[in-house]
Amino acid sequence: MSESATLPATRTHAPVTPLFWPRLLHRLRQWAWRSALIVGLALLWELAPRLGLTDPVFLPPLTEVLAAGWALALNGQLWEHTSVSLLRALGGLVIAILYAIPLGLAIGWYGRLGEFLNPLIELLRNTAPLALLPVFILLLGIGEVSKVSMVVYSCSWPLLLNTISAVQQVDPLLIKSARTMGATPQQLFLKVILPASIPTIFVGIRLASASAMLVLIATEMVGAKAGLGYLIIYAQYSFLIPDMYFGIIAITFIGIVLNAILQALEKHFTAWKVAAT
Amino acid sequence: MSESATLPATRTHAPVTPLFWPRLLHRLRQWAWRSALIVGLALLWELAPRLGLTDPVFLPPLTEVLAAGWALALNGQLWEHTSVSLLRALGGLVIAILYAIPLGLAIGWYGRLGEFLNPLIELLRNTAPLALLPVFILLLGIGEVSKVSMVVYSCSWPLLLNTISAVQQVDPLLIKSARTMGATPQQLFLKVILPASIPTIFVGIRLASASAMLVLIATEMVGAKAGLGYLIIYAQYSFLIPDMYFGIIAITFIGIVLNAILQALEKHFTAWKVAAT
Amino acid sequence: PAAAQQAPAKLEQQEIRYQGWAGQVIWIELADDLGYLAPLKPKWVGNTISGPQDIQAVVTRDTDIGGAFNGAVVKLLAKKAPVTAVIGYYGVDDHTWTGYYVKDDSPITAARDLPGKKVAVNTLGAHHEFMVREYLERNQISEADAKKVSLIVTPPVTAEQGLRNGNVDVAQLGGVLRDKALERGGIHPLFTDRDLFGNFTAGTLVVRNDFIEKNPNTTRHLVSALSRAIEWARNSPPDEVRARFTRIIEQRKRAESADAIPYWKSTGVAGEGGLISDKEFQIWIDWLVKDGLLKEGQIQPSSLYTNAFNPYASTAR
Amino acid sequence: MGTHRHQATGTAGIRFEHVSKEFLVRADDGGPGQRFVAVNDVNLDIPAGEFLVLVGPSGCGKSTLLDLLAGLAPPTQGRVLLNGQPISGPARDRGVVFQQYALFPWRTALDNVAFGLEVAGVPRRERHEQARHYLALVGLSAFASRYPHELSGGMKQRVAIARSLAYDPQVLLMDEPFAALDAQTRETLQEELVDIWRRTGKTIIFITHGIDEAVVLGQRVAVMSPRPGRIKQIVDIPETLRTDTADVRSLPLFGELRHEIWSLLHDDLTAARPPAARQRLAA
Amino acid sequence: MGTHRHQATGTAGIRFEHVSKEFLVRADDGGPGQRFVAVNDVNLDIPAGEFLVLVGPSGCGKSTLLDLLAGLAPPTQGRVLLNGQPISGPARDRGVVFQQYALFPWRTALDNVAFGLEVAGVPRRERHEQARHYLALVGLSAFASRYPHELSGGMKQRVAIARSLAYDPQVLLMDEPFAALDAQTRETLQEELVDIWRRTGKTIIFITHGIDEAVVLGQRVAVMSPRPGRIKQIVDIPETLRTDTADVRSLPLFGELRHEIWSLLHDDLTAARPPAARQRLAA
Ligand SMILES: Nc1ncnc2c1ncn2[C@@H]1O[C@H](COP(=O)(O)OP(=O)(O)OP(=O)(O)O)[C@@H](O)[C@H]1O
Ligand SMILES: Nc1ncnc2c1ncn2[C@@H]1O[C@H](COP(=O)(O)OP(=O)(O)OP(=O)(O)O)[C@@H](O)[C@H]1O
Ligand SMILES: O=C([O-])O
Ligand SMILES: [Mg+2]
Ligand SMILES: [Mg+2]
Repeated sequence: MSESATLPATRTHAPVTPLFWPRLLHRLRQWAWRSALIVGLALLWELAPRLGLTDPVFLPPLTEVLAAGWALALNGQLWEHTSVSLLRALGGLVIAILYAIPLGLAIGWYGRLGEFLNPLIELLRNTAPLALLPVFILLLGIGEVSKVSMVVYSCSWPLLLNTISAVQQVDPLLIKSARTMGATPQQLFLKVILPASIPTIFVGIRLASASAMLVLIATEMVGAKAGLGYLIIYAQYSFLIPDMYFGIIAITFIGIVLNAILQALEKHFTAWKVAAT
Repeated sequence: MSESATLPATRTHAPVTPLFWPRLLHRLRQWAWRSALIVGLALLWELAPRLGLTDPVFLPPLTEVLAAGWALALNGQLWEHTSVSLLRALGGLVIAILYAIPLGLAIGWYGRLGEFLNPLIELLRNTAPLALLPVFILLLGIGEVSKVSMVVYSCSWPLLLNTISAVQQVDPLLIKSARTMGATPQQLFLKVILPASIPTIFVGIRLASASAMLVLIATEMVGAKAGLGYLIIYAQYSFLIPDMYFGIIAITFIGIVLNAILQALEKHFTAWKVAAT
Repeated sequence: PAAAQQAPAKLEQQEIRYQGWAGQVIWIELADDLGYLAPLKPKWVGNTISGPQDIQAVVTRDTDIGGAFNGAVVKLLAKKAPVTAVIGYYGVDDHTWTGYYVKDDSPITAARDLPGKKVAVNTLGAHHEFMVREYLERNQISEADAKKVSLIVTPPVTAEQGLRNGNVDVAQLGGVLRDKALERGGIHPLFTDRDLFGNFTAGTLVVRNDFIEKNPNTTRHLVSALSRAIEWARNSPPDEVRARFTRIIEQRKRAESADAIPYWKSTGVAGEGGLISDKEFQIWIDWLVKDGLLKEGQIQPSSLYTNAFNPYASTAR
Repeated sequence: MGTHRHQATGTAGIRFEHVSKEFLVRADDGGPGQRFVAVNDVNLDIPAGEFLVLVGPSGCGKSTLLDLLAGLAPPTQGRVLLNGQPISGPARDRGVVFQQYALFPWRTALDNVAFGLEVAGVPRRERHEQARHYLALVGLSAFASRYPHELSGGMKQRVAIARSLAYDPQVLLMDEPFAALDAQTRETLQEELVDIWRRTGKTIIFITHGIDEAVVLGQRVAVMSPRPGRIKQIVDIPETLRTDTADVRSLPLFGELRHEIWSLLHDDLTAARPPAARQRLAA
Repeated sequence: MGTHRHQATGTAGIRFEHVSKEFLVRADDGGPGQRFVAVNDVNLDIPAGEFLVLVGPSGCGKSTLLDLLAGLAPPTQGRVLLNGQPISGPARDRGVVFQQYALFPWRTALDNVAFGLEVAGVPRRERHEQARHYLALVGLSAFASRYPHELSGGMKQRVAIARSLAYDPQVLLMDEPFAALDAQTRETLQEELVDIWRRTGKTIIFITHGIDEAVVLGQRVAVMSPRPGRIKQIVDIPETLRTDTADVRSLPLFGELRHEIWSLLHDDLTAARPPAARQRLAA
């Protein structure tokens, strides 16, 4: 076949001129717009107790909370609690991702497997992890195993549900197309169903990461010697209210950072959706 | 324009013959297949303590748990706890659905609104509701308001995230198409974005319903007069182990029924996806 | 006593809001049942599972009276929360106490064996934490070694199980949980809170300062009714008290069971009519000073409580 | 300039003024974004009520022009005017048949066709009646209650055509609307379309790859050339060709026009082709 | 039966034996499901290496037949055999160009074309080289790194064609592959396709609505009729028509065959049409 017989190619490109100052201004305005609500919330938190709108004993001003956090950071407690919690939450999340996404893909794909497993999944999913906490402790003890298991348990449901739904929504024509090109079931998963499902699966991962932090607090309220959940409950019962709030802030902060990482990953995997910038 | 100028119509239909016995058999086999795991789990629960594999004091056999449940049902407590919890969970869930789905649609649709609200949403979403429990009680008291608010709070995130993601995944061509036919923004929501988003939104609703039951337990630990969470925690502190397990079963049962209703609704709304049966 | 029988002055308020405990009868409920509280009406707003939460609810005006372990009360008052303790409500006596149990085959036989071990307690920052620390201190365990004892919060149902299958080395057990565990045998107490302090009042009920200011007569009437109820329970045969508790629980229709009542033995309150003494607070103040949470002399016990509303204050001693 | 059979009031005139459209695309090597010029400096006047056909090689910017006209994308440079007003967005005065149909998968054929009437608030009975009429027009009466995934490719395209006709927009923008139809169905629908145009005086912009179709339908045929997309030439189709009731395709004038357009398109491609390929095609 | 220019070893013969395909559809009134017969009792032998064209009115079951052949759906009755073996599912011996392209939106044009090679384990360099070759063949070298949503309709279709060619299946199933292309591009690709067919001896089943295209490409043209879909007649295209290097379209034989197929299709529709419509068409 001669290359010469091919159709002509089109090319009409012009480089994009950078516009530095207007862009910077635009960025700044955008940033202000985005952080408006957070700044507002922070101000409200600072002022409400100072103006006597709320009880300053149980809702101290934000600066007091941050000062308490600073003290915790200096004496090393903050790092201790944070690292312990992070390890448990991330460990559980990663385990959940590693088993729940492949399982969800399989369930979404093999109807009969879904029929078989769904009743159990619905049973477990609707059993609130908090109610199960004593059961987990009874069966798995008070150590790390039961804590990480709880995290895995509660991360599983958003991952499973979103993955199953994502698979079921993949355009059947794309699957047909891949099958006619000889894709093995495994390749079909990796090269078609997975990329097509990524946006919905990522929603599942982001929900799971929040779930991980949620049950972590619950599990660290019992049977823990350290961790941010332990810090919160200990501070609460000892009326170290600023410490309690700082624990909450720390957990939120971890959650937000995790979420940002996940969103960056998602953006990376779905780069094809947006035009080059 | 004369109707006579139209193209010919095609019609080749044959009624479907019902095959009663084979169908019944098929149904039965399907049912057996589906319930296999649940039955297995129930048997394990019954036998493990009876055979001494676990301590029957702390994990009593299923039949004992059910007997305790029967006693609760007879003395009217079961109904009281269940109705109170159901009201709180459903109330919170419905409120969350009513505000979070429209908000999610709006955020998914209006990029700038999303930019404005996302930081706050991520902040709140990653603040574990359990850690916030004392704050809610502080700000809203220990009555129904704080309980239902907690449910609304924790239902919001799966609803919002799934709705936003669903909207962003709607085929832009369908939106273009509706706009050229003069659909107002409101009609675009109701007639295009909503139906196209339904499968993913329903995943959000189903996750939210499980979340509702989860935090309910936590909120009913404090300042509650009744409710299944109250029953569980109270049974735990009073060493009424079978009652505790029955409370867990009751919550799970409610969750499963809710989920089944939601799935039926989803099926109804996405009937177009499957061929008639 | 005569003081308790006085016709009440005009009450500024008709209703007292409080949180109850599931499956238990607390003093305000007994006082109401005995008719001491009338014409005041108790208003049950729900149940709680923790003392600190109960007194927090008082500060945040969700309730009018609530109680906690005195150590927690001291911590709260150190934050300048505007409440005052008015009456003692629970504690340790010959029949009511908490043990710190080990398995019969446990290698732990004394305080020196504890560092590096795990002790199960039902809540942090409260009664049991202080008991364990006091025990270690009294047995000359260094502060560094004492820090190596881990306190693990365990749901009550799992404490015994945790002890038996080795998840924890020591478990705090009291009341129904202790009695049920002892029925199964194989465990014995390493020490008890009664070994440490003898009979003492461990927790007090608090009310808001502005409540007292606005409702002095109501406060007096309330505290008086409570103190009389405590005295009734102390002086009546336990069987009669248990029968009354059971009847109250059955009649109030709160979706709970009276199963734990047979395990009730005594009030645990040391002072007559719930009178509070300086030393019951001083011991916790000392601990908080040692922890650096309070400065030496920052708080005097007498500024934390008052016996002024307790009719037994005049007859006591 | 084409003559006008029908100058209905309320019909809409269109004007492209120095219109360009660029897209930001990735560089081939994955480098930073570059501007890709899809349509360059297009100037075009389409009087109200005209039937204009747009032809041009694949990728020359026909659909892009239609998008601009529909108001679905703004031009990078220049203006698109409708009745003298710049187009600011889509509106129901301009109906579009998309190259990829764009049917709503959750609506039956009937409800797809009724969509435009539904959003205009036409009562249920009435809009269903209307929709049924247009479904019959495209030969799909028996498939009213089918969902799009239960229809064949050509059937979907016909539903899309019926949908654009049903709500009666003043301007019809049709992107290869008959591409998936067999010759017979295509001819019938061509007749129907011309009939509707005659009766209603709509302005129609019609994209096709069929040169015959272009000559049969259009008052004028705009031939586009690629790299970057521009209007190369506009071919007037004399009125005489269409008032004639006989088979137009056999007339010599038809053949001439057909050849003219073919050459314009052909020219363009062979010019850009490497010499060897040109030789081969010439052989 | 068509003659065979090329009887390559390893090419595949196909046989439809009393094949029917029914779908369960909702009744028009929303009532219980009914069986809709899309294809009825089709019998057809396609020798290995043949170029068979399938024509027929919209909705007559062409795509359905292709689906059965691809193994994407089982027949309701009858059997479809490939080399004497019943088809049990899709496999890489049969490549499909779908009517709706079915490109992977998350892959660039190049990676779409390379997909078939990738799943076969061809190393990256090699498969990209191959893919580039086929992209060039369809005139899209400059668009290798574009994603499908950045391509025009005709470009997408060309990517789909390149993709099906790139991994070199023995049987090519093409569903209106050139429908979205301009005449010029279409002709070039027709030539390329015939060239490939000649060199490789593939069996090709080609659906089109273009009667000219059918005659130019096919060894045989199977004409289908609807309600329910069956093979109405098979028209042999003599070898002489294609060995000729001159412009076949001007030969009288071409015109005759063209007319024969046209009549077969026309017949069918007019027969089913209400009398008034038939009259009108005849006018
Ligand atoms: N979103 C986009 N991003 C980048 N390039 C685009 C985009 N949309 C279209 N293009 C490019 O613009 C050019 C014109 O595309 P357009 O769809 O208008 O072509 P067309 O004339 O309709 O072709 P066809 O006949 O194949 O449908 C093409 O080169 C295409 O690749
Ligand atoms: N999934 C399905 N459910 C119900 N009916 C279907 C389904 N798929 C196809 N059909 C019907 O089967 C018939 C044949 O469809 P098919 O797609 O094979 O037609 P076709 O010959 O390819 O038409 P076109 O030329 O328009 O593409 C049509 O009437 C169509 O409505
Ligand atoms: O709950 C207690 O404070 O003991
Ligand atoms: Mg186009
Ligand atoms: Mg088809």
